[in-house]
Amino acid sequence: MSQTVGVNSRSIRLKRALLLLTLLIVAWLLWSGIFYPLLLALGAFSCLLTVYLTHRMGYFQNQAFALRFGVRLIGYWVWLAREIWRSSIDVALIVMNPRLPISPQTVEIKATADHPVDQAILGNSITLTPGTLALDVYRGVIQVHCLNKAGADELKKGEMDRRVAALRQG
Amino acid sequence: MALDIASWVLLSMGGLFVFIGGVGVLRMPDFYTRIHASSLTDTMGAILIILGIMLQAGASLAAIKLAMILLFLLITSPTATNALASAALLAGVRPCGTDPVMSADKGIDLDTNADAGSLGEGKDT
Amino acid sequence: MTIIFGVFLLTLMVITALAIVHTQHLFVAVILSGIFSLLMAANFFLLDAADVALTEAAIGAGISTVLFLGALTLTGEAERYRSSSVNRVVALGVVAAITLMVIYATFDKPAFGDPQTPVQQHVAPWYIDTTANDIDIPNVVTAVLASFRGYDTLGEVFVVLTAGIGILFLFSATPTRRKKPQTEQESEVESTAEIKFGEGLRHFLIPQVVGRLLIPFILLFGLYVQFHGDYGPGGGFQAGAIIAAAIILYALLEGEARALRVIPQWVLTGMMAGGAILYSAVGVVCMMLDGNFLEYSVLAADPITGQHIGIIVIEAGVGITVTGVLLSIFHAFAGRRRF
Amino acid sequence: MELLGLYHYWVFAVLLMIGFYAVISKSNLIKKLIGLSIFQAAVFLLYITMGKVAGGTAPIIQAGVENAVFSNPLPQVLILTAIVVGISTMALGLGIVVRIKEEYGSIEERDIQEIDRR
Repeated sequence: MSQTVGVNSRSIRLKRALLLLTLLIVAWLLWSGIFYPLLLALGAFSCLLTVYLTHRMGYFQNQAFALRFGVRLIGYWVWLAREIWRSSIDVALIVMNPRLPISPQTVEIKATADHPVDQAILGNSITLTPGTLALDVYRGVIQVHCLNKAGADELKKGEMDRRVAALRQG
Repeated sequence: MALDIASWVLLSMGGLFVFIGGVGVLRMPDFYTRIHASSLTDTMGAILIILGIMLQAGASLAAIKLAMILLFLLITSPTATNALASAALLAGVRPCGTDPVMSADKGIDLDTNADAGSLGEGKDT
Repeated sequence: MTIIFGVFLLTLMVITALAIVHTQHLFVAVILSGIFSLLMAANFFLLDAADVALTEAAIGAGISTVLFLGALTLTGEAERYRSSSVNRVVALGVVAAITLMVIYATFDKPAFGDPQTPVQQHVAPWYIDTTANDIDIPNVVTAVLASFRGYDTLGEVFVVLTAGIGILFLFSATPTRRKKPQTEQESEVESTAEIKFGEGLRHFLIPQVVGRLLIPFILLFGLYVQFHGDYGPGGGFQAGAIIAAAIILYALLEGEARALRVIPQWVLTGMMAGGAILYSAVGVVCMMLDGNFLEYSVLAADPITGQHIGIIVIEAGVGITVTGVLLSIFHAFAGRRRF
Repeated sequence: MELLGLYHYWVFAVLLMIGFYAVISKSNLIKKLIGLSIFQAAVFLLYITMGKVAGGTAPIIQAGVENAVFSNPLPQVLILTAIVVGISTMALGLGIVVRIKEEYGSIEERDIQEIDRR
């Protein structure tokens, strides 16, 4: 029993390592843009060394590194870009308004997704959107500092949370 | 030519957002609201300016590198902002409009190690 | 346009430096000096020194901030005394006099950017011309660093190595506690950085997740900078700093002990010495092949290929030593508990 | 261009002296080291400024570009290595300060002199 688990997890580890290796190779080729054999060999060496070091760092043992690249992520980015655009205009108008109409407040929202990566995506999306700022992510509860009440209400509706939770299903 | 105009429009709009962000940092009353203002610079300003430069670079390796820089910025700058805000909470800077005990009891407790496992020794399937 | 940028950056640098000296809180001073380094790096870039800008950004804003913070957790964060007014007046007088003298001297300096000044006349054009023909790598800075002035660089690597050895020796001693000073208030300002420095961030989810995502790419970028030093800004010194920064980031996120398990101290010590030995070995091999010390041309049948091989190997040596020394220094500071 | 050059030199002078002021007037040893690093940075700035050639670019030869004007690579090489050596020696200085703290319990010059006098 334990042996099958071991075999299984080893194959998963290998898969993760290969995924990382592919990403690194793509990154190297894009950065370098020079295709002499010597540099390609050095690039292969660099990618393998990096994978070895990350292996020693314990990247493939736990699931925290399990990134998934779904098509939904692109859709999410498009949606997020629109959100950022809208709230940027809002915050810019607030800043330039001579009366400075702000009503700072802290709200707590619950993240539906329980995977740490998803929670981090949610937290960072909140911070990335001007007007809301994730102060602390703790056991799935995100403390958010909002610049005004409208932003807080918008957040409480949970649109962003739903979209982030949906990422994992894709 | 059309590309040039589009690029300049993007660049100047980015510059405008950076400027407004700067004004906001000066005008806002406390630490956390200032972060809100500076996030204008971080997000909209950076996105627009890098898009503008990408149009200038055209379809080349430089444009891809710029896209990677943009991606990198979009991942790291909210992280840095979050770390900054957490550090401020830890150091006891209270956000205005909250009750004083909030950061102390619900926020970050330093002593329990309970949730450390959520990342480090996570369940492997 | 460049003029506006230049004046802007320089003015900001002066303001930052004044703020650094003025503040009594050392933590603030260290963070401000990180900003100072970034401004300096931007200014170097304006002055066409891309390699130097890369180095300054990696070292000044990254590693040096971490090292200073590491030292602060061991020594406390507040300056206890303001300098006395007599002291301050005398110091200001001296400083003002020297400033005026130096500024007076600047009027005799050759014009900025003039290609006819003595600095530009002697070796520099020769370096640029010869690089194209004899060494055949695009980045002249790397050619000068690794080939024309290989002796200098070897010396610098040994200085870096010596500094690393010095730190290891300094911290190998266990402190003998002498009598405490009369003013017993040293623990009055507990450092905020101290809480996390040794054991890593264990509660901050977002930095941890994002850090994990980025570390492999930072490592790869360091190696990229290492091996593309011939073609663009980069080389062993910058790469060593970037790789060290990636591992230091890991140490800050996951704890210093775990970072030491990834690359143990004996490996780091070996890297410190090994890089310098690798560099010198290239020189010795050149001598065995009937060349002069560090004359790479004899390393292969074709002199240009020989130069390429030599430069890549000695840059690797530099990178290994710099990584080893910077990481050893970091671990020495982070592993030192407060006595 | 002329004025920008002079401005560079003036900023060099001012930064140099700001660093020097911290070294001679501050009592805290870490503050002295920070001052020293400003001093160092000023020297770096002077070298790089003198290597700049008007209309020049970074000294990286690009294929197919003839008669490009390059800034002087030599000061860049010297400063590049000096930065790394600088951080190593700075770390050594910090190490000494930490040891002083451990032995004397203070990093203020004034306290240390007092302890030594006793």
